[in-house]
Amino acid sequence: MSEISKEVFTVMKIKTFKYFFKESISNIIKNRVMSFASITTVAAALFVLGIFMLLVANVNKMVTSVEDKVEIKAFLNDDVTTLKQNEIESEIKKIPAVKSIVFESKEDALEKFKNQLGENKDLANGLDLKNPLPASFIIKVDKVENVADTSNKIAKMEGIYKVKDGRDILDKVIRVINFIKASSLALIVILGAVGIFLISNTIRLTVYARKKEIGIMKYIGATDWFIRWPFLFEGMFLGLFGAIISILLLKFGYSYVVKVVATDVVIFSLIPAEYIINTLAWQFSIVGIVIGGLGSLISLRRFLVL
Amino acid sequence: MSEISKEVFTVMKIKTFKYFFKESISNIIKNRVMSFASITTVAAALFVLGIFMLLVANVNKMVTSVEDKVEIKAFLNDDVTTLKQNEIESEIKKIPAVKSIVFESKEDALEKFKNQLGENKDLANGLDLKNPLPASFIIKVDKVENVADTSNKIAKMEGIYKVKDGRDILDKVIRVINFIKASSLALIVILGAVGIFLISNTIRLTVYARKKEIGIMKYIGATDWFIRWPFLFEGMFLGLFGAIISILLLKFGYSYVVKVVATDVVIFSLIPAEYIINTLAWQFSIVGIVIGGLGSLISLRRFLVL
Amino acid sequence: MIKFSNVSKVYKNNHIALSNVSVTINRGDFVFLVGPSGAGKSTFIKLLLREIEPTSGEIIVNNVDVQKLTRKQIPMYRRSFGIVFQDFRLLSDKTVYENIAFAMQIVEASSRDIKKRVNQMLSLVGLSNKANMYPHQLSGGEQQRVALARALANNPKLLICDEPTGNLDPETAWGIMELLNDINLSGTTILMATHAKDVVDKMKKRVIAIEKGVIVRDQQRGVYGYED
Amino acid sequence: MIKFSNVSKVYKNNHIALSNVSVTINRGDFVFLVGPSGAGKSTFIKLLLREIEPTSGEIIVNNVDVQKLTRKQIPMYRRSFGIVFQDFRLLSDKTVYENIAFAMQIVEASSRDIKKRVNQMLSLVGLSNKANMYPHQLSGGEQQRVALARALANNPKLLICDEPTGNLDPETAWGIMELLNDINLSGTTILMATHAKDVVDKMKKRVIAIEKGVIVRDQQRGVYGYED
Ligand SMILES: Nc1ncnc2c1ncn2[C@@H]1O[C@H](COP(=O)(O)OP(=O)(O)OP(=O)(O)O)[C@@H](O)[C@H]1O
Ligand SMILES: Nc1ncnc2c1ncn2[C@@H]1O[C@H](COP(=O)(O)OP(=O)(O)OP(=O)(O)O)[C@@H](O)[C@H]1O
Ligand SMILES: [Mg+2]
Ligand SMILES: [Mg+2]
Repeated sequence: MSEISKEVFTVMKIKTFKYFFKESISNIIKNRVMSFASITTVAAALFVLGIFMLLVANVNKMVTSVEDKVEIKAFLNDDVTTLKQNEIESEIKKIPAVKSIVFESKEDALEKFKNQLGENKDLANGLDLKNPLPASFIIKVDKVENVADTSNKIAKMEGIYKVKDGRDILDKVIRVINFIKASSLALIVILGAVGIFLISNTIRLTVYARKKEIGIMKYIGATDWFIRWPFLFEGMFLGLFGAIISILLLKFGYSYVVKVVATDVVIFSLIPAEYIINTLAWQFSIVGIVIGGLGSLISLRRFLVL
Repeated sequence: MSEISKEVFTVMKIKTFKYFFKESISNIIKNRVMSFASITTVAAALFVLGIFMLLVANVNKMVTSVEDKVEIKAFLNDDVTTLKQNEIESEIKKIPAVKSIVFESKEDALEKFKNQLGENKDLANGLDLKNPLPASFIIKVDKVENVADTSNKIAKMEGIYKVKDGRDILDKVIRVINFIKASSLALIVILGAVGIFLISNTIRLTVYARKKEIGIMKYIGATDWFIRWPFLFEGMFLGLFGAIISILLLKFGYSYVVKVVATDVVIFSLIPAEYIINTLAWQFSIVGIVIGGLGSLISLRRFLVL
Repeated sequence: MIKFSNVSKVYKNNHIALSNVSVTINRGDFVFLVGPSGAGKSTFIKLLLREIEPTSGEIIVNNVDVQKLTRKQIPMYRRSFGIVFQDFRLLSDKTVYENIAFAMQIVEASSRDIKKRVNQMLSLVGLSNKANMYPHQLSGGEQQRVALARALANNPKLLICDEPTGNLDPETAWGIMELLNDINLSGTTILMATHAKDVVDKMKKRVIAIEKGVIVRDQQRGVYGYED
Repeated sequence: MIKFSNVSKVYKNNHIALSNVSVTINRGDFVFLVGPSGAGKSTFIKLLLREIEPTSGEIIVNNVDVQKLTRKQIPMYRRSFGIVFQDFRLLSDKTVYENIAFAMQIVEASSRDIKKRVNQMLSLVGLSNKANMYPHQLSGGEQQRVALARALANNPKLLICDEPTGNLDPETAWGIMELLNDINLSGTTILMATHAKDVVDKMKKRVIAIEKGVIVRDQQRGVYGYED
């Protein structure tokens, strides 16, 4: 790098730099067919990648909301006093993994039970007099992985009658969640790789089609960097234009989907369009510019070794 | 078409056909860089499309299994005789949308209720003597859309005390299911279109790079079809090779995922690898051949108008 | 055989390459087309091939109005003559042998004929030992001779050559000219754009001189005549 | 200035294009390189440019061993002379003006110098009115003159021309030769591969004749000498 930059920056004048810039723009225009192919390839690849990323982001959001619902229920002995109850509560709060704790009195529990019975509510009428349901703490934990540990600790506390943490289904849930997360990541990586591959394929072809011109330049004494710069800029522009197109498509497409979901499906709430698109806009522009530029340079290499 | 085929088939000899065939293979080999780019582009595009199709197929399978769980519960009056009960059952069976019907006696219902109570089972002990729970029919319907209609019909029948069809959440479920199905379809269509576009982009570039050669052939008197055939075959081969690669990648990739899911995640059962891959193999080969061939022909068009 | 009537060609940039050219070339003629650089010789030939179309005027070849050819008829028309292009136009991804064979494949000649004829052509232009080379592996003059061999492969009744000896040494050029003379004597009409003063002067054939798009001289048994 | 010592070039297909060539060309010389088609003239020139590398032997130019140049030094080396290629090698997506300007842009000449010099070159080869044309819009001879103008743009101390008049009519060719002669007299060394017998015979310069890769004659004030 140091060697390269020395060569480049000591030799290059601003005038020449301007020339490279103009040259790259003029090449894009003159090679319309190929420029169009490259730009649309970048746009298409990033568009698909973007769809996937939005999909994955939303799935992850839902998964997180499922994770959020996992809770530990710690039932209290009927003889626990209010004082003792506060003691237990502060003891539970001391456990680092605990995120929130809510008290549910015996009355709350009965009410809940009645609601669960729904239309058969009347069945519980007799219970009002001598409420057999225990009071409890409902505890949320930061990560599903910490549930087992936390509930074990709570179970050992004095005054706790029993702990329910749905550990049997929890294991399955954790596995499913981890699977979904891992496969999302794998898909993004695969798609990203495929996208980069497709883009550099196209850029390679556009460079390849000009191998004769590149040879001529070399033969009349152009340095490698003199030939490279316009191609570098060209690749960066192509990548940037493609990225911009993909971002616009994603923006309008996703905003539309968000609207449809909000009015017709209601149940999910999707991540808002603005937030994601703004993040993607930067990422994609940078990805486009970098892949375009690098793609050009790498494709050039084989033609410069002459 | 008739005009074309006349021109083609009256003029072309088998020898010439063989020549086209050999010519296309030799072009693929001679233009290695471009052939590689095209084949891998086809492979990459179909690979991503395939991932999506497998994903969608599995999601649809899960959605269908959710749909399968939707049921109507029709409670019977306590005074319904066994005879009357059989009458009602056969009447319900007559409704075309009904897929299955299961009877749940008063005793079954109590047992279920106790199970629902779980650890608080003892609460229901008093009920054994005078069971207040009604007998019911549990009915499954062919399509979620038919639930409302069917439950209305059943509600009107004599001896039916009440019908529960979870219509309130059903509406939401139907909306979510329809949304998932529609967006899967939209994604497949978008991805398919993007894939075709990318492939034809690359093929266009490989043709474009040979525009000079095409011109020369024209100037020394080659007919359009004489020029087209090798390109057509070439495009078809490139498409086919790409499709084969994508199928192999999908086959190994998906088999691996199925294995991982079967051993680690357990809860889902994925569609078996063989079944899908066998279907995809045909579809993708045909798609590859058709897009490759058509892509070549369409790209050629502009260079033949001379 | 060839008849230009008041043919003009104005290129898109308004350059008048040919203006009001009328000329007739008869079956069996051997015609030199001479004139300074940029006079319009190649334009004349491109019009004949229908590589480009005239701005006005009529071109009749073998009683056919070239402008009235349909897209489908053009290949047949082009096959009716052999052409040596000024820039050779060899197929770069085919060998010398394949380049010549290609001209015969498009008319669906039999494999045996192709093999025999291509080898014959190669020895005629002295390139038998270069049969399996690609164009970029040949010297300038060798490429030019391949272009000539291809033009002759189908035994055309009309041979059009645009500067076919520009890259050849005088000796080789003379060999080629003798070959063309023989072909002409056996009945083939030849139209040849050239700058080779020696050749034109010695051959004593018909000379059509163009200058700035206008025919300034048309002489039987003429000479090059541009010496200053 | 240029010194070939026992240079041989065998191409990949075992064709011996040059065999044991030793020759010295001095500063200020005007040398014609002649020989039949395929003799090895262009190979000689390509070796000089380091477009290809010799199989054996040593090439010294301006006291530099051409084979020992690093990848980075090659562009500088190539800029030290002007070259007219046999196949022109114009940049097809640049206009005539831009093609000539390009040769100056790579040496980072100032815009003013470029503008002045390019226009001067264009009028020198008689193509001022074609400045904005693309190569495919030019006649063969016009393209050849653009190639020459480009080679001269940087006022090279050594000018190498491979068949620079093959597509030019005798009159234009003479104009070019006079131009080259003037340039030579002002101190530029000129090496020119050519088939133009007239020109060689009249100019009475040094003639190096190659045949089948071997130098068969090296004559001060020589003639073409291949007439049969
Ligand atoms: N496509 C084109 N667009 C614009 N001008 C053109 C085009 N083709 C040729 N010309 C111009 O038309 C004129 C005649 O060109 P033509 O190729 O016929 O010349 P020529 O007689 O063959 O010359 P040469 O001997 O140099 O080959 C030239 O001045 C050329 O610049
Ligand atoms: N890349 C190559 N591979 C194999 N053989 C080659 C290659 N380049 C040139 N040759 C052969 O080397 C010989 C010399 O070629 P060269 O181009 O030097 O000839 P030349 O003297 O310039 O001829 P001309 O006057 O026709 O241009 C020719 O027979 C040619 O076929
Ligand atoms: Mg011409
Ligand atoms: Mg040569």
